[in-house]
Amino acid sequence: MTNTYQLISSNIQKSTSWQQKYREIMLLGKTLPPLADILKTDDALVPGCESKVWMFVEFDLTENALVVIGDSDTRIVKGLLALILALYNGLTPEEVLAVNAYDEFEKLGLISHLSASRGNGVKAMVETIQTMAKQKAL
Amino acid sequence: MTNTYQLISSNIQKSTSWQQKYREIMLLGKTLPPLADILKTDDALVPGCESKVWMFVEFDLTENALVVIGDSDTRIVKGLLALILALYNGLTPEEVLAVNAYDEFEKLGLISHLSASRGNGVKAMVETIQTMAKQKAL
Amino acid sequence: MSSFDPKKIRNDFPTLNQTINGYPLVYLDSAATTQKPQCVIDATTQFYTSQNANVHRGRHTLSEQATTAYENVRTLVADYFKVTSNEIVWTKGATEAINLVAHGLRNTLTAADTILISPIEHHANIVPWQELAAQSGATLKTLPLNADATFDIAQCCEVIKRTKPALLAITHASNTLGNITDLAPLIASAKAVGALTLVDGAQGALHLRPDLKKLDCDFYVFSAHKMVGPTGLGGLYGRYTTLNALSPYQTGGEMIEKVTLTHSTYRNAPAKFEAGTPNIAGVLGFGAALEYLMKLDLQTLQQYEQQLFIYAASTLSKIDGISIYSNLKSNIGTLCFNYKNEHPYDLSTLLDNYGIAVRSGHHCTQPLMSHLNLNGSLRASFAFYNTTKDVDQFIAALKECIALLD
Amino acid sequence: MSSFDPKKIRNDFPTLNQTINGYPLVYLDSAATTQKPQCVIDATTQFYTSQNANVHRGRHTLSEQATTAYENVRTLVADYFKVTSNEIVWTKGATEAINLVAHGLRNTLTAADTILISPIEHHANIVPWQELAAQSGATLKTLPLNADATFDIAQCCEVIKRTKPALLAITHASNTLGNITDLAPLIASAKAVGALTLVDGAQGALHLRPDLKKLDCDFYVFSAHKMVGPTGLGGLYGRYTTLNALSPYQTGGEMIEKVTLTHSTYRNAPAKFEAGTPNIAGVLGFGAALEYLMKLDLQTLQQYEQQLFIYAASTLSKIDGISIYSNLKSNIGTLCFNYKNEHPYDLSTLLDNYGIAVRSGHHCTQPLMSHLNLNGSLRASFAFYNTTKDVDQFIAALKECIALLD
Ligand SMILES: Cc1ncc(COP(=O)(O)O)c(C=O)c1O
Ligand SMILES: Cc1ncc(COP(=O)(O)O)c(C=O)c1O
Repeated sequence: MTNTYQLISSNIQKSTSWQQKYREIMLLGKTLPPLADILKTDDALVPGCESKVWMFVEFDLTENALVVIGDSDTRIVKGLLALILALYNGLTPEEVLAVNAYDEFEKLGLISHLSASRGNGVKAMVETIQTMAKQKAL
Repeated sequence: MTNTYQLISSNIQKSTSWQQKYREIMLLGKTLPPLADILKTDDALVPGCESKVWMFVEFDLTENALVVIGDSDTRIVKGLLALILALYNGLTPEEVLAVNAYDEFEKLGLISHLSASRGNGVKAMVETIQTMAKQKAL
Repeated sequence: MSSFDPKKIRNDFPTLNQTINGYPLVYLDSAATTQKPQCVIDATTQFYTSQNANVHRGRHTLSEQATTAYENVRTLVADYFKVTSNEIVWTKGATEAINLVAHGLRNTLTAADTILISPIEHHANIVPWQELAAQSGATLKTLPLNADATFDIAQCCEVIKRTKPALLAITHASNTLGNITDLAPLIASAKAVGALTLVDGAQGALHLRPDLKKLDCDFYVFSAHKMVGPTGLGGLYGRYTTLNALSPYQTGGEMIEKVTLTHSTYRNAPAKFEAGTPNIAGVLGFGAALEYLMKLDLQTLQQYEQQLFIYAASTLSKIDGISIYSNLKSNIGTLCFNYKNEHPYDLSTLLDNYGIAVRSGHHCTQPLMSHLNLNGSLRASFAFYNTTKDVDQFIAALKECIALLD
Repeated sequence: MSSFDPKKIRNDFPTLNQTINGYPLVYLDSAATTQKPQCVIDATTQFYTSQNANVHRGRHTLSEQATTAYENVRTLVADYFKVTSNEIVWTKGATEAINLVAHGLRNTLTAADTILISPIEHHANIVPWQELAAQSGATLKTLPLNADATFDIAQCCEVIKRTKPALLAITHASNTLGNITDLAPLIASAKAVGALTLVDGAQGALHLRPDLKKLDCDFYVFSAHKMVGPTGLGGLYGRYTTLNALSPYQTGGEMIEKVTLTHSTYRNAPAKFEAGTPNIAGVLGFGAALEYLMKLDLQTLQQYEQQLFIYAASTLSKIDGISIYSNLKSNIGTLCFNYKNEHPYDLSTLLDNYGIAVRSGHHCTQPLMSHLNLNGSLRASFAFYNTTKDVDQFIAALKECIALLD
């Protein structure tokens, strides 16, 4: 887990109301640099989501580190994506496998956003990251 | 209602057990003359019944009286047909309309045999008789 | 609000009496599925507890009782719609009912024929006709639509007259907007050119309780779960001779008269279209739902729903930045709206945290969304068990959500 | 009888605890539909009382909870059959599941192809293939059958090898006779000639609880109501790539990816085959049914059912004049029989007066009846909630009925 994530996570956990928590998440989304329009291709789109979610998950081979970028046209999903990025970006495959996004979302009281039915792309991103890490860690 | 029917009906009502009642009904079926094979045509067959039921319902125009004949390959349905015959045969259209087979079957504790789901042909016979009587009574 | 007592009504619906995320539930998603009164739940329990048996052809008492009860509900539906019971076919929902008709016309339509639909239809009343067109070679066309997604009825009638479709398939009310279609002139025009008419009553059946003989359409489809009844059940009304003329849809037990290994003959409608063991518990539950609804006077009910809708629409429209897409003049009680350029996903997620159940998205009406130039919208859909208190809580929560976003 | 406690089991099934016509109910019609344990009834009530919402795409809490619960049951079915959850499609029953496959193959089969079925099939596994043959031009053929309606498996394999069918559709167990089909060699032979295989599991799914990966068929269909679950629900297992390759069946909401007025694109299986609002309450009830069944050890259960069946068969066969048509050596627990030349209608009617629920008729297997030269038969079908006391009451009543007739 990155230091950025630790900071963000403790910030969210300090929220005294769900309103404040969502405000934090949406602010977090605003800090996420928008994807260049040229990258917002249909191929990068997570299918079947109500919100539009574009994502790229790669491993930087020279650094042996995960590179995730993503964007969304909704504020809440974008904030959640930023959370995922903070959680995983720059980690090695082994480190990725050691981090359970479900546990983290549970701690933050956001687990419902990772449920299958939400279809908001966040779960898809987590699963893509985990699958890729498993392959690379072999 | 015919005298024959009165007799039959009081006989059945005197049954002290359902077993005896069914015995009476099956005996009644045995008294019903079997239809000649030549009359057992597909046209005369009531469709959709588990038991085979053949029936003919006509009005004798000179006598202004109902003529019903029928047969079945089961004992119980045949007995019930005999009951219907005794109930309606020889009546004028007006008399037919005054006789409610449902009430009679209710009195005899046989009403379930006239339920739609039985699909045993007895209900179909009663309805054909009533429809025809209505037309003739006009 | 008139003789109708919403408090008493609410007590009949156990689901409404709960808190969601610490707030009392405000259920504004009845267009997706309605809540169920206790009597419906009880009827289902009662069936499984003491009556459970398969229907038709069973000789034993349980089976006979189940069959009688099951067929009685067919009569009840027929009463509700003022038609006869052999014109009612059970399906698993409105979607299946439309598919049944579309499939049943495959051997009737040819490349010379046109199928006419409207651009506001639910996907369930679009895609089956695309399939039928693809299979039969027929052409699929759409009625014209005003910019605000209402119909210019005179113009539509003109198009029907000109197009001479083999079939007009149109919704009784829009599931996204709530707009009620002025069906009478459209059906009359369709009949004048010899077209069959199918009305998608998924939304209309509850709120408008139509007299189908008066409406004079050939087919009308509905879903029990949108009529305070159980899930997994719906139906098709079909004018008897037209219905019976359709090719069979599913094949199997109960719908056949005689089967040999080389050939089968089918029974007449409705049996012809009801292959396999039906949703018996669903039908009995729906019977209770219909009895419940028929005890409510239609006029009083509609008056109540209209008053509630007008109240909701007027308070909603007072919020700065809200755009409402619904036709407020002729509506079953559904508000389709957005706030400024905010994504409906964000608003519905935040509203949920206040216990407000609304829906966001395209509502299975993508062509309508394209027409309105929207990616999606929020939808608050009301039913007779909602109250002005629901409206007030919804509006208050919406204002707070907006404050969170601004 | 082993560690299995039938008394405790019976208490789970409220329907069994009632009198019919003054006699305690003896329910021997489980092949038509099984009774439901209390937990299934409770799950349904629970859903309608507190959870009721539509599934998928809903943002609000109720909808999300309903969706999660609904999808969990898909996983549960997959566990029951040892397959993966995206290989399970919800349908309204086994009949619809067979129709779905038959329909999905319309564009695949040609006049050069053969569909192979057996003469013992339920009409649901005959008529859809007749339709598919009629539509595609394919030829429908049947496996050979011994005089007693059992299969000569070696001979059947020979026929499969020779016929090279595109599809073999066959039942796991006969609903009329209870005979279990020795599927392994048939499926192996079919695979060897590149045939697809569909197994009608309407009767087998409960009593045989197959491991479908081991069985290695391409499709397997089942009905929830015959597996102590709710009515109006069934399912199709399909090997994923084969399943996904089928043409869509019904079209409408949820099964599409994108709709324009001119064109639609479909999602992947299972969504592709699930148009419209599903039977949500039915699925949740079925979840409870599967949990109930999976708590029962399969071996113990089958042992109990077999002992009961052997007891019933041996007492029944001791009655003079009884002809039994079932294969007693490999049977799920169904006795098909007649008494002398008596019409089964008479006997089932009289038995009903003793509270005994058996079925009479052709049991939707007219070709099998022709093969056996019968107009109909009586059928007593057992399940694990029946007891030797049921058997004794049934036999005693049957003797009395015979006395009444003789
Ligand atoms: C062997 C067999 N196949 C198919 C079916 C059809 O099942 P359902 O009526 O539940 O669709 C049955 C049920 O009677 C059956 O026993
Ligand atoms: C207008 C309309 N048509 C058809 C349908 C499909 O109904 P079901 O999903 O119950 O089959 C719906 C339900 O969303 C609807 O609102």
